[in-house]
Amino acid sequence: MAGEKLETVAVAAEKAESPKIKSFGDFIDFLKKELKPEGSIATPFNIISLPIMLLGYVFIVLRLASGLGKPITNLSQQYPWGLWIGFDVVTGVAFAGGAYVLCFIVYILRAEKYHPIIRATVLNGFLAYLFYAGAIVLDIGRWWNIYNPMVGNNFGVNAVMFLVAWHFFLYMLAELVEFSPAIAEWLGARKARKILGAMTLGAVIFGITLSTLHQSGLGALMMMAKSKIHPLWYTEFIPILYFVSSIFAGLSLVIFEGSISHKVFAYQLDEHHKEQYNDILVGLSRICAVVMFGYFFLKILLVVHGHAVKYINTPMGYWWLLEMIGFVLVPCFAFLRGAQREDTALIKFAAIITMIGIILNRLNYTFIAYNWYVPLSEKYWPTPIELTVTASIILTEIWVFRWMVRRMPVLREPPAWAKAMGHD
Amino acid sequence: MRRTVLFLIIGVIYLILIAAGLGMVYTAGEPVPAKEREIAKPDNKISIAHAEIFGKLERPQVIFDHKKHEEAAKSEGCGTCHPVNDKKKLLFSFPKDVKGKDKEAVMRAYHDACIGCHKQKRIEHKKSGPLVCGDCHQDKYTLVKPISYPVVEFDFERHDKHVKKLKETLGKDTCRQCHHTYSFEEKKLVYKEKTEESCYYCHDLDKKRGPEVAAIIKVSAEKGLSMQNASHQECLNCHLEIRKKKGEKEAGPTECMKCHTGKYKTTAELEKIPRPDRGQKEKSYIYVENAKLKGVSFNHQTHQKYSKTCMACHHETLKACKECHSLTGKPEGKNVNIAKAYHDMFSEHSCAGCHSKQTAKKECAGCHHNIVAMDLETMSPRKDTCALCHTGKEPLPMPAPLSTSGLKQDKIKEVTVKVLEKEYEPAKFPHLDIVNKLAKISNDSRLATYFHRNIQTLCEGCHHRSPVTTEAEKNTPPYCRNCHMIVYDKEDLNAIRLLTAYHNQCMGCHDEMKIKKGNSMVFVEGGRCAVCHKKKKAGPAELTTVKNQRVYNQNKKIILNRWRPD
Amino acid sequence: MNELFTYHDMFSSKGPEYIIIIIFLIIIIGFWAFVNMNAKR
Amino acid sequence: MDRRDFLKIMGSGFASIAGADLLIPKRPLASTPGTEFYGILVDTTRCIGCRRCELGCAEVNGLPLPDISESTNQTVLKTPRKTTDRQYTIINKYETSEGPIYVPKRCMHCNQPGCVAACPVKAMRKREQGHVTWDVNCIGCRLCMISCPFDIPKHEYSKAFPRIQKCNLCWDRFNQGQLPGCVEVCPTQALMFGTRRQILEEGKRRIAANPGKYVDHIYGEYEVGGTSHLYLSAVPFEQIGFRNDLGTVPYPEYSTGFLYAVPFIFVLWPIAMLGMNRGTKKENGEEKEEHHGEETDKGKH
Repeated sequence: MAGEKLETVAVAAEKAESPKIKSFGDFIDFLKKELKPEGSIATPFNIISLPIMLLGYVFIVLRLASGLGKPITNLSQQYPWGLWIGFDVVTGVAFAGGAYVLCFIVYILRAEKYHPIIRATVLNGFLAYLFYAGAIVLDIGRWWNIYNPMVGNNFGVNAVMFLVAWHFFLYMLAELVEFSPAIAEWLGARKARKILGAMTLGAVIFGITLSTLHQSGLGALMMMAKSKIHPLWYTEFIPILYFVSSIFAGLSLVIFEGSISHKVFAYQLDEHHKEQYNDILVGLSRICAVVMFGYFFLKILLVVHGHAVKYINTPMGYWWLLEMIGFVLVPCFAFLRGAQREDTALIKFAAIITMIGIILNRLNYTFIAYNWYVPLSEKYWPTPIELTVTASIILTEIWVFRWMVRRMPVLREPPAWAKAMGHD
Repeated sequence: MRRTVLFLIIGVIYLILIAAGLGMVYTAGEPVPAKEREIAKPDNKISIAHAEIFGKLERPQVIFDHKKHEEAAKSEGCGTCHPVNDKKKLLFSFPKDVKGKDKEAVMRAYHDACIGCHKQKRIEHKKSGPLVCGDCHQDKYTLVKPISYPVVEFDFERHDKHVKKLKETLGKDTCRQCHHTYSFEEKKLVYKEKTEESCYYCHDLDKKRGPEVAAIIKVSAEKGLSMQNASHQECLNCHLEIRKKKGEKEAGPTECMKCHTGKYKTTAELEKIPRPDRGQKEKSYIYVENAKLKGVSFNHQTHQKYSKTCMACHHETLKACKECHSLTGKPEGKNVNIAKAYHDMFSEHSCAGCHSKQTAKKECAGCHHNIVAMDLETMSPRKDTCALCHTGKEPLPMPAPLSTSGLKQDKIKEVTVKVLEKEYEPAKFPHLDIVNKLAKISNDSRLATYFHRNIQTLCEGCHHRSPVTTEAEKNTPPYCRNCHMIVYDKEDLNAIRLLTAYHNQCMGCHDEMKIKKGNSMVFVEGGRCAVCHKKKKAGPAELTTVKNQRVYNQNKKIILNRWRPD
Repeated sequence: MNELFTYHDMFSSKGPEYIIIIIFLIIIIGFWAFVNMNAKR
Repeated sequence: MDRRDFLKIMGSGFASIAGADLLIPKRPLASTPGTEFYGILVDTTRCIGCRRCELGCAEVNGLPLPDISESTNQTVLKTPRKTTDRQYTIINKYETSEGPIYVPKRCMHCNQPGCVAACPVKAMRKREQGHVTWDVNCIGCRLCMISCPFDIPKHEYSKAFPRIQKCNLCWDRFNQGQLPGCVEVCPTQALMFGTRRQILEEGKRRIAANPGKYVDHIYGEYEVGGTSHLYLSAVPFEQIGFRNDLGTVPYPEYSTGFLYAVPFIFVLWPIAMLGMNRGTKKENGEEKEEHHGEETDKGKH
């Protein structure tokens, strides 16, 4: 991103003065202007990401044309769910959990300390949902029926999947509302900004409730795979585990994402924000540590409760221990240590480990510890195509994220007129 | 800078862990074969494991070559290893003195005995055995099943041999050589003539017996005379003595494999051998005081030919049944009344039990597998069947063998079944041949000849649920069609269709009689179906009764391909 | 099927669970102190 | 769909999200008056492994016809197979202590199917007569495959417009008053079609009538809360490829815990959070104000 580096705070300030849009025509012109890329296109990031994305889109078209089977994916009758659900959807949603946690902290508990990063997080969460919902469209076999749970003529009202679908949908709306003030400021629509700002709290509360339910709902999807998931992972309390883990999963993604975007978009940040930021990291890592500590004991408790201790001394048992110690206990204390000596590097490292741990945990439920008893020949592992598509989805999200951050007051201070209105 | 390196290193370690873990997990589903090998030929080796004491062994079991040691210690004699009891008789246990039954003691005893001797030999500069653990506890034996020798069957033939041989030297006190019983008065073994019994009665320690015998068993248990010890003592000591007196070839075997051959004589082979005579009657008229039914005349001689031991029927002692079983049951007979004693379906010792076992033989099972046997519980049993045994007169009349001459030969020569005409050529069923075959089988066996009184009895095998009498009257048993419909009965979906009736009846019989041809389970060349009905050359209008023209059309090619004659 | 005809103590794991909870509660005290401890200043 | 019932549906939809319906999750009725579950009693001791049921099934369902000539049977039956998206029923051969045993396998048609409870659009349905059927409004999420303890629903991965394929106990033939294809063609009546009540009775009768012939257990009588397919066997069922660790709890039960919690959370969370929000609010908003003030100053220079 050498390009942006040249830009100065002055530019940012100039952007902060929002455009005057009188008519629809103006809006179109404005949009045209905004859609033009800023800075040079030939940044290393673009050069790497662009081909991957394009390749990914090609594969997506292929998949829609020729169906899910080999060679597109390795899905089989044994393993109905693979990387696209296991990583894109289930894991992605867990990572998006940061949004509702921070909203709770900021809007409900009024911890103003975390206010500066709230917009970035909400935007991130929103995009995550947008694109991971998109991933569902890719993964479900009969994607042209995707709207059925919404407007179909028969609702599976007592199906977990039905709840999850609706919650995804509604939560996206909620987050859009939460984020909408930024858009309004971008468009300089003052009236709209006022109304939307007023709606924030309602949206937040609705959103948190929904998140609670569908974060755990994703876990509840696996409840009826009792005979297939290894007893070390299957308990009647999978939903609770999913919910709890989504908290620190989300936060560690916030830490990770934040630390990157604070480098990339440094020019948008004023000093006040910058000095605040370390403090924020420390606070977040403390939260992570505490939650992970609880999560760890919860896991052990449930294994004992499920009479699964006897499996510890088996290959699956070792795998479980690696997940529990290597990816929960170790980062937990890494977070603590980092928090105590305000060592952001350590915190970021811990965040990364935690994220990997979450990925493993979710994949365990979808295909690693699922049907663990089948011989190697029938096992599932993602094809290069699946990986590419996943990568391109993530990259696309990053591109959109970048585009919006550059133009809208996400990291940067909102324009003065907007501040005067208060609300958020 | 250094920290980033550190982080990198940790990261790499994590990657390795994940990779290794995934490898482990992905192969977790693979089945793990851990099977015990079995040593095909024990040849005189003994495996020392003592699972009953040690349970799971720390070191591999010891496989002990008895022959080798025997030869090594020829000069010293068996006494070197085996203890001797007060009567100067060798006890074939090892080692000599075992203090206690706990792991420590037993292990110590073995180690002392074996290694001690081996050391001794070393000192005497003689050829000697190993002293180091690994040489006896060889690792290659860890997954080897402990060697076990097949039980020796001292059948009537061997018994006969022994009697003949010993008669030459001992004359009239031959039997007392081995046979004995324990008298509580004299507190020692005594011998009474004509009361010889099998060793098992008193020395089979894990059998539960009546009060009388149980007392004796208790004694032999105290003396540690299990069947194994007792027989080894009796046989081997005797054999060794004779070997001393008369030399090798006169004497009986002392090698494990010589007796423990694992080869057993069948009743057929033993039929010619005369049964040991202790004054049992040839024929006996079994008659119980004021019993409801008439007496049964029982031919003991013929029956004892069909069992390898006396114990087969005389399960407790060699006494008559009514000694222990009375009309109302006696304590010494565990209060089993005599009716049950004779008619218990599930006992090997009762008449009914043994007879119903016979009907399970493959020759008989064909018909009998779906004829429910009659026993005491049967409500309103068929009088004529009871009367077959309960004749109430002696001598026992043996009926004439069955013959099919009485039947309308031409009428029942062959039956043509056309149920599957659509698909197959009609099946030709050689009815008469089958009847003849059955008659032959019946005539070959005494039991069958006695119970199948007339040829119509055989018809019941297939034309079930139609009593003999009706068939006897007019010589036309019902057709299958009379009861079994061609179509499904919508009212009673469990009703057997004609198709099923044929298949189950024919194949059921073939299965039970272990006839390879027309067996339902075993594949045969050219297909099981073709055994009875040849495939039609032309393709059928429709394969099954299913009406599905669309599918048929779309699959016509496949079908025709499949139905092209091969 | 045999759980229909045989008894097995479904609460057999309760004891260990309580022990774990107690351990947790004890550790959490120290942990909390650790959380609030601050290396700098 | 006119406007009114559209509203009705949306209403029910939203209500369900709000959890109104979830207080008592609807499950397939065990038996409404007049209708009873139908099923098939499979007597594995009668099956001779001729694979005619596979052929009959293929014919009535328009699937590619299998080659059931003896020579192929010998090779095909060597290794146990699973049902596929092209074969709703298959026969497996198991070498057991009682000699070879042939076992027809197909959808068990659970009394309370996991696949039905899992389906977000009611594409999987448990008919009142016991048939578990699939419908085209399916979205292909494949949760039914995950939720099925017997791995029965199969997804057509090879197709661009896939369907979920499984035995539906010949639902359409049933409505025409015909027997399922497999039952109709079975030459030894190893399959008996009837109401679950009848076939259960018959199974018990056979066990009682032939002492020692069967193991005294009807597979499917209690497994996963009872199934409409019942199996009789001469050997313990784990020897002929059945799982004996499935338990007797109907599979939908496993998700009820979560579903029950939903409405409560929907009621309690917002209330609690509103309370917190109001409670933590500073009565005099001055602090906030000046905070803003200084920020705006920053914005200026």
